[in-house]
Amino acid sequence: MSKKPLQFTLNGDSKAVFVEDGQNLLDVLRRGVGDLSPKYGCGQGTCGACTVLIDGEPHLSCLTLAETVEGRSLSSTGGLAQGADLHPLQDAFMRHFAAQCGFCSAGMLMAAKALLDRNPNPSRDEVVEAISGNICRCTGYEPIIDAILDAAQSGTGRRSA
Amino acid sequence: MSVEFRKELFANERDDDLNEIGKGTQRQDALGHVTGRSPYFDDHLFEGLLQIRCVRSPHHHARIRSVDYSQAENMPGVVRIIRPEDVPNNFNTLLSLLNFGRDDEPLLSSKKVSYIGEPVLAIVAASDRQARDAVAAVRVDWEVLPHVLDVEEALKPDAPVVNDVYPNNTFDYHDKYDHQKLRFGDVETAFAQADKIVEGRYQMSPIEQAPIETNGAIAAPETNDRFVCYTSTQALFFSLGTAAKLLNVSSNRLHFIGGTVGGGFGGKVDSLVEPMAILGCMLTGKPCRFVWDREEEMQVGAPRGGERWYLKDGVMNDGRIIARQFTGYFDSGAYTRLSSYAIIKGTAHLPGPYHIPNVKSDVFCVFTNRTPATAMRGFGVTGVDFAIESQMDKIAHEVGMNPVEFRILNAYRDGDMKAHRREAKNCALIECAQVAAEKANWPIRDEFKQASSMVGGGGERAQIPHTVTDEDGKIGDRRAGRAGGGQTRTIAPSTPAPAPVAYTPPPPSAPPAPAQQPAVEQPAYAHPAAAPAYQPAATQSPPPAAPAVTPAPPPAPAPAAPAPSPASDSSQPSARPVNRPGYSRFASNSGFRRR
Amino acid sequence: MSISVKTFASSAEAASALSSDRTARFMGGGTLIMRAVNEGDQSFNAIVLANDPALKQVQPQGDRLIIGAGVTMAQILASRDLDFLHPVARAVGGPAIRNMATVGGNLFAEHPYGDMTAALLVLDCQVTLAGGQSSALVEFLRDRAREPRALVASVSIIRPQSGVFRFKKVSRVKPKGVSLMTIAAWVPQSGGRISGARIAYSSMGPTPMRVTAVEQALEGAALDEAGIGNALAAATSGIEPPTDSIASSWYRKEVAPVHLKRVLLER
Amino acid sequence: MSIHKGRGFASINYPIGMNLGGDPSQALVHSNPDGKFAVALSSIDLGQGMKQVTRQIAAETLGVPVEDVYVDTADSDTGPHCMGSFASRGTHRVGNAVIQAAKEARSVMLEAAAEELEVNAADLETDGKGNIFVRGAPSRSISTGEACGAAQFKQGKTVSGRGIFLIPMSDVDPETGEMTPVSCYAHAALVVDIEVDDETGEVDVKQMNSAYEVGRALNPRMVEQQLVGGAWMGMSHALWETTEPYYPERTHGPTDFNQYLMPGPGDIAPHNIAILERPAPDGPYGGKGPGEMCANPVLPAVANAVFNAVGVRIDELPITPEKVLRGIKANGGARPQGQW
Repeated sequence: MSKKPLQFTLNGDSKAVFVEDGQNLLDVLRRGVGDLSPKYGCGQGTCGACTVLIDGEPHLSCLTLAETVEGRSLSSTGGLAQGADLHPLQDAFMRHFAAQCGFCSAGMLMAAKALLDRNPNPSRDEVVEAISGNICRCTGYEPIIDAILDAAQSGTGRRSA
Repeated sequence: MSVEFRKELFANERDDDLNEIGKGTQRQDALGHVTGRSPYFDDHLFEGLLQIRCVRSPHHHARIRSVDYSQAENMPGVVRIIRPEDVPNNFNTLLSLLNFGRDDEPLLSSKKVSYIGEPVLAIVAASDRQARDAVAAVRVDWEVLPHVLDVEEALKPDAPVVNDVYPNNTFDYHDKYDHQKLRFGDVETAFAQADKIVEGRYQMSPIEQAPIETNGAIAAPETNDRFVCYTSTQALFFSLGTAAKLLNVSSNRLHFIGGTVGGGFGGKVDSLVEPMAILGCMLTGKPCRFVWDREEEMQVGAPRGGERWYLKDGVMNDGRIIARQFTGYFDSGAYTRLSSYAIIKGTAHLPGPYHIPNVKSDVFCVFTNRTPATAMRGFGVTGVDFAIESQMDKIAHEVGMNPVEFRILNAYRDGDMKAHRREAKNCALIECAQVAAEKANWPIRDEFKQASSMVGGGGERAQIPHTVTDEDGKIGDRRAGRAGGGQTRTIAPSTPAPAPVAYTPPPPSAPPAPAQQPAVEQPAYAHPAAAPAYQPAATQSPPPAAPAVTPAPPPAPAPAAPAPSPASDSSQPSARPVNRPGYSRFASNSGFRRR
Repeated sequence: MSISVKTFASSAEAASALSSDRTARFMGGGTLIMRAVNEGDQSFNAIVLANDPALKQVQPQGDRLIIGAGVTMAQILASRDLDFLHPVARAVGGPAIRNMATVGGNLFAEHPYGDMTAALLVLDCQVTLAGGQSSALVEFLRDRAREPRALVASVSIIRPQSGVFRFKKVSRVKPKGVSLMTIAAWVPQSGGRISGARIAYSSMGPTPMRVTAVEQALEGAALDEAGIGNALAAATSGIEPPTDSIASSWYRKEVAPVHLKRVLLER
Repeated sequence: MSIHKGRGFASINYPIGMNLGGDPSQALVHSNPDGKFAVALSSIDLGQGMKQVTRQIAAETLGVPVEDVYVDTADSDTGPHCMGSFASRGTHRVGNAVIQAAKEARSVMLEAAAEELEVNAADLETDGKGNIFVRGAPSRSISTGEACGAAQFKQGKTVSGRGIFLIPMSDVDPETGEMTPVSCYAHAALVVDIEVDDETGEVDVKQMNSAYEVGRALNPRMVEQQLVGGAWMGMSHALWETTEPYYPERTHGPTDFNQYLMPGPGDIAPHNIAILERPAPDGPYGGKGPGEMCANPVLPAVANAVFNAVGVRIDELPITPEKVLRGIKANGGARPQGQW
């Protein structure tokens, strides 16, 4: 099995790894560079737990051929907090008790961040649309939607993202 | 969405002046969840981690003639083929850890498969893809067998035998019956006296627990000749004990770590991934990961099984339910897993949160050629609650009552005797109904607004009625074509609707009345007061009718009929009003002894 | 059988590599191919990629638009030229899928996917392969099973006048779920009568399809409840919709006229 | 097209715990020398909040602030036996085991404090803020940290405790089903408002109003999590979910989240919840366990609402548009039953 070198930026840090042909980005992030925040929920693109941002846009890392992110800038929930300083979305998810088992949270947060980065004052429908590719089995979605709307409110005037 | 706390209700039973209890404190795990750092089983990195995948049955039911893995074992990355004979003790049932039920399921099947997806071989390879490629290269020679998928079909005498350990396609209860019985009072007499009979058939769908994290485990050798296993299990010692048994290792050589799980909902009790991951680790000396993919989680992982319920109620025109009869079929799939237990739990739940003086139930744990069923949120109860509450709505419609008032009229109250012969306490159904109706602006009359769970129960409602029993459904009778033994009422499992049943007195061979109740230890919190002695119906002539038609007190205070004089002799042990010769107590609560 | 990946600078080179390797598949956005890789699909063991910028372009050409096969749903949503396709692109997956899924990939999507393809079917779509050959989308779909390794370079569609194009994806899940049936309609009117209507479904057969019986019944009809009666009666004429986990064939047939009516009358 | 409104009601109770094999769970509690506590369990937190609910129970029992307690779940080397997280047993069983363990640890802590303060331990109280004081003389106090330090460095005592919860073994009678199934019951009642499209059979849940009786809301925010998410799951079971859409046939079983239908974030219905608390005599601080039962009333309530809306009884789950439409057609049209 041939291996190819791959370089990209993850949460501001440059990464260099060897990847196998056909290896997906989720596997490379988790086992290659040790970012365990994106989760394997299906490998099919139907749950959203592996969502990361590539050049600011949400992508499903399980359906992304790893070598296609050469030279690109990735971000994940693992890099969302700055030190001990939580991102407004993380803060809002905690205040709204928007995580139960927590397994969808990292993907939800990335989907939400992609929305707020582009649209700092979304409507409820826009929030619903933004997380429509992310499944949560615990919460019934309502606390997540409320948290994202709240973060949009509280995020303005704090830090943009 | 809104949430309110109705602190005024039951306030005198509560001390609300506590320091930490009752506060909405932040969850200990919230920070880990929102930062992506909560350590789930898969968040442990190992150098050279091997991956396991299974070869699975494409057939509902087939004999395995041969398995050819010669090509697979020479494929790139393949480290080890795990065969059924590599499993040290390849036969188990989950509840054997509680001494309940017989071993009936291999970790890898070698003789036959009984559901689509049943594993027959596992492959350990350097990557998931390599393991999948090798799985695709395994050739199994199958002899396809007839299969049965419907629970009632499976009970027919000529139905294919799904599980050789239970050749009647039903779990054996108490070494005696092919189902779990509940007998309280005399439903047939009450049906005859009821103003209306309402019947229904209800089907609960099989449902996937669908946690976002699939079932999985990583096992690795520890330096001290032990194995560490990171797991998604919902039941750490279930999984540890199951692994120790299947792998024939001392339990303290297994170090299980879990506790942070990406959702379970009942789907992570079955302990199938942990033994396989550890076995892979034992056979290769390397860390091994066995994780179901989503398709396996949905179609091979055990769902909440399908349940079919037939209900028959005898109702008076004023809305009182005087008798309720259930026949239930739990679709256990090919193996027992936890369905046998769900039926016990479900039986105790009958007839729902209502006071009904005559209750009868027969519930079957049926084996069919489908994915074994297991626990899910509300296990043993969700399905029959759907049946009961749909039926309640039907009855309310039939008798022309407001559905909420109808529930309150029949609701159980503190002090009532429940059908499983324990006193109801701490009830709150009426209050829930009142508050929900109020919130929804569902009108109910004042007398129903004033009803209380704490008033109107007990008294004659605390009595255990004379009870008709029978010996229908002895193990093997159905398979032999003599269901019910020909002398007692027959349940016709193949009929699409409950067959009309005539009341038949129990056979004269029914056990005689015990001369004296043995003193039996009674659990501390269950003291049915002044229960009458059990008298087998065979000695009764005519069958006891009085308790069956004694009206339950309506919610508005009404002079209750004087309670029938129970066997109130205080020297009589009251705890256990039923007894039969030849019945002995076993360690497990089913009275079923394994082996 | 490990997977090999080959990346080419032009779609022509990629097409050539595909044609010479029966075990190769072209990967656009990855939503179909990577899922198959992850699930261990044994029908291919090579992935061909093309970094051809032309695949990502949208170009007006007279009253038509040329859309590169590699244009994603998200790109469509960002394009003012393609505003009429926004409801279609938005119906495909969540935002992450839309950043990945391409127009070209949608042409190959198996049931129950292919919502964009249904829309293209009524927009007079011509499919151009990397080798330059062109065919009507209907023909492309007919041949699709035989040519799984075709590399689509672009599609050409007509730019509709306002009000002519309608689209509806019926799903059990909101705001986003797999299609129970998808209806695309092109209903130009002249003098109060429908003239030259095109109707397409997806999730109602093995591939997205034109519904000619409905089209014929609409010809010359008034676009009102009475006028479309015959078309609704023909809604599933000659169609045997699939049964799947979402709905049975019976149900799809029963509700097809209901949803067709709602699309045509914009209810 | 006609949209028909309907409402349905259901009320349920739910048994807490598993009535098999005594259903035991254990807990160990111990303190550091500075009075900060750890609770070791082998119980599982699968999202329901086991870590936090047992943490609050331990803190309440020990008489220390919740920050002074952390809970470690599920390490078989350190956490003592627990049956597992199922059958609504977590809060009740494990909570009771934690109370017993915390009581034992607390008694050692109070004995140590008594020795330091030269009083009788029976006269000591905790203020829940980290202090132990003499009842009636609050100025005579010692911090929990000092007491634990003294216990471990001066007095040679382990400030620790062991707890187990076990139900006495009981049988099930083969003939009558007599048994001691569980120790307490939670309750719920729910009204659901829906709309049914009589041309497609689609059911749209508009609103839920409910009352849930949970014994004691040990952590009200986490109870809310369970009830909101659980009712969503009930709605999902009622109208969407099945692994075998053509049961008992095995065909067309879903294999992904596109085919396995569950309501999306655009399907959620406003849910107004009232929480009732009738403490269970044997529950930890009266707590029962809201997590499992919360879905159950929704399934029949939706079925009953469909009947109310269009006069069709759907007795097989899930209540798909197809089943509703078939019922409407069999009846020759929708038969609204009138409003409650």
